[in-house]
Amino acid sequence: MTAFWWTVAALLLVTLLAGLIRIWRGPNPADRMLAAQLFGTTGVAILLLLAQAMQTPALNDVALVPALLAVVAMVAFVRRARPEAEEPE
Amino acid sequence: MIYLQYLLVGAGCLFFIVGTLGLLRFPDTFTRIHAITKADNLGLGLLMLGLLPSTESLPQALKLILIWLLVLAASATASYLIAHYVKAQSPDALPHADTTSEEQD
Amino acid sequence: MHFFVSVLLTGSLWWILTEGAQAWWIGGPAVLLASYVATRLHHPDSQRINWLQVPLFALFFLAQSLKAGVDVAVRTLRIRPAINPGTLYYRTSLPPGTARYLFGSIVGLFPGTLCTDFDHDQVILHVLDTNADIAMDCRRLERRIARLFSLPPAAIPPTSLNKEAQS
Amino acid sequence: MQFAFDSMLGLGLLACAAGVFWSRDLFRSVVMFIAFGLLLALTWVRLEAPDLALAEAAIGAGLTGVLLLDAIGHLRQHNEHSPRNHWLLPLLCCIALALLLILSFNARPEASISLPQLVAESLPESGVEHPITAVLLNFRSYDTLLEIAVLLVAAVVAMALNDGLAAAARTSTEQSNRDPVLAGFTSRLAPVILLVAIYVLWAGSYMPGGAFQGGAILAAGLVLLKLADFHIERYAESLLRLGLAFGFLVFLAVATSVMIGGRPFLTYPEAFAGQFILFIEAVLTFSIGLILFSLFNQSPGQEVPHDN
Repeated sequence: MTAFWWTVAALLLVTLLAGLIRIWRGPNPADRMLAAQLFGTTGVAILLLLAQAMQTPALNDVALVPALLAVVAMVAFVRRARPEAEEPE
Repeated sequence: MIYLQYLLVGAGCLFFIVGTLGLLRFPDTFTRIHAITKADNLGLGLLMLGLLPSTESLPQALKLILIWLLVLAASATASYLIAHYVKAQSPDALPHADTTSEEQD
Repeated sequence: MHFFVSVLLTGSLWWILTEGAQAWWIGGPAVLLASYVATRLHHPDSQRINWLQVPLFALFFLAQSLKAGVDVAVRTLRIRPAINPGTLYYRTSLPPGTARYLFGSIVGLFPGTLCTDFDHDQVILHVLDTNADIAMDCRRLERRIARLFSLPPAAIPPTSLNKEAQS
Repeated sequence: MQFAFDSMLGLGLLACAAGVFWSRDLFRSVVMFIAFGLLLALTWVRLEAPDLALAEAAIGAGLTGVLLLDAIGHLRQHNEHSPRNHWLLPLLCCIALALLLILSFNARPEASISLPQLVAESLPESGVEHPITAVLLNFRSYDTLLEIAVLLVAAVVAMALNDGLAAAARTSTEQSNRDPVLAGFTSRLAPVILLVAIYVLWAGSYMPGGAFQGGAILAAGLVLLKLADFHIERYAESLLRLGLAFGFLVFLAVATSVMIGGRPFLTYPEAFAGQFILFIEAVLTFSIGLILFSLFNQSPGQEVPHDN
């Protein structure tokens, strides 16, 4: 059972790291923020799996925090950041 | 029961992979929002369902569901906010959003 | 009334968070404080959720978001992503307020739709596939939301929509 | 698999750090840094430090990202291109610091006493069940007291620097109109954030959690309210100024008041240690939340033009 949780967590980590490509490539600031959003959701999933795999239910509380607050960065981006519209690549 | 858990968590993981693939493959910001919002939320939902039988108590199970609901509400709102932002940045570009695709993998 | 509902909701939330350990001596004040904040932030709005309708709506929502996930997965996994994006102007009959904005955010989790803006009583949607019958899905969601808020069905005239697709 | 996970995590962390450092676009650096924060939280989990993971998740997701994004918007208003010529000196500093860290890691002194064992032995006297909280608020509460003081000083300096700018920004945001979807979402999420912050504070006595984590979550909630154009500072201006100093003052008052009973500074009567700690933590949470929020509130800020 535990081995299965670890495998899935590792797979999710791979998808999360693949999201880094989108952050790097952009090309729009919105694309980069979208990838950061992906990090939030996937991070919650990984934390839930780790809570099982490491037998630490307290990690569910850790997962609660990005679930609750991931949107704050997005709101800040939409309301406050004024990035250059396009970046020459 | 265990096989059902494997199935659900595996399917959830699959949707996460699909979401990231969509994020990397789709041609413009709007379509990427579609991919990631829909696939990731379903993925997290299935994964959470798969983890439910392993919880120790009813409130703990409810807490997992609560986490999923929070993510759902957040990403529904975030998807609107960012789509609205992109549209406001380039109001004329919207109907032709897909002709400005930057890369095709 | 709204305060009472808030206390009930935040109270059960506290129970879930503490995983049944309760600790009402701190939970009680916390729940009251959170309910007070909720009431202060809430804008009086004639649209109230009918809680009896919530389970039905939840089932509908689950089915649709499953459909949406599978739909987007199938499109992504094609050799060339099978998408034909465009804009759809959807005339909604939901009155401005909670119901309409709920429609706008939830529609982003439904198959192939994404709300980008509101313009009078039009909801501007970005759709993944202009050939799919999006309008029917939207109309169903609209009817469900109207029922969720106990809005009279008479308030829902036949909807008109206006596609704007590009080749 | 566990090893594969850990090594990927480590490599991902390095990749993110490199991305932050090498990106020529500031915005990209900031988003990379947000991603870095999340990976860091996962790393703390793997190092079996869930307390730190909780703090990193709350501060990284809710605050640093927001502050940086806000700063970028502000920078772009004033100068178009940031000079990128000064990379050699930072690089040398980083290498030197890394070398120092590696050296000190290899040459760390042998501990003459086992600290974890000492903590475990004294835990029953501390009044709480979670060792981290016991250390922070009982055994080493002196450090915590000073940390609050540092935060307070930071907030006061920010206020002193930015008072005029913030006032100007405040009048400009008055005119902006709310996004109805965001406002509806925020008005429902804010009570939940408040409740979770109090829960995390309470949980600190038994498991990972505590004043800093709770305070950071509270601050993120306030930031969200402000971003959604709820003019909270108008109602809470006086509360803010009072609240800023409140945590430190109460902590200090409790710490000195026990001296009246003939006890040394900052020791709690054993029978009430648990209640003392929770009381101090509650006030600290409130205060830390306000301090962190005020750091955001002091930044001048500006609005992206909105069309509805």
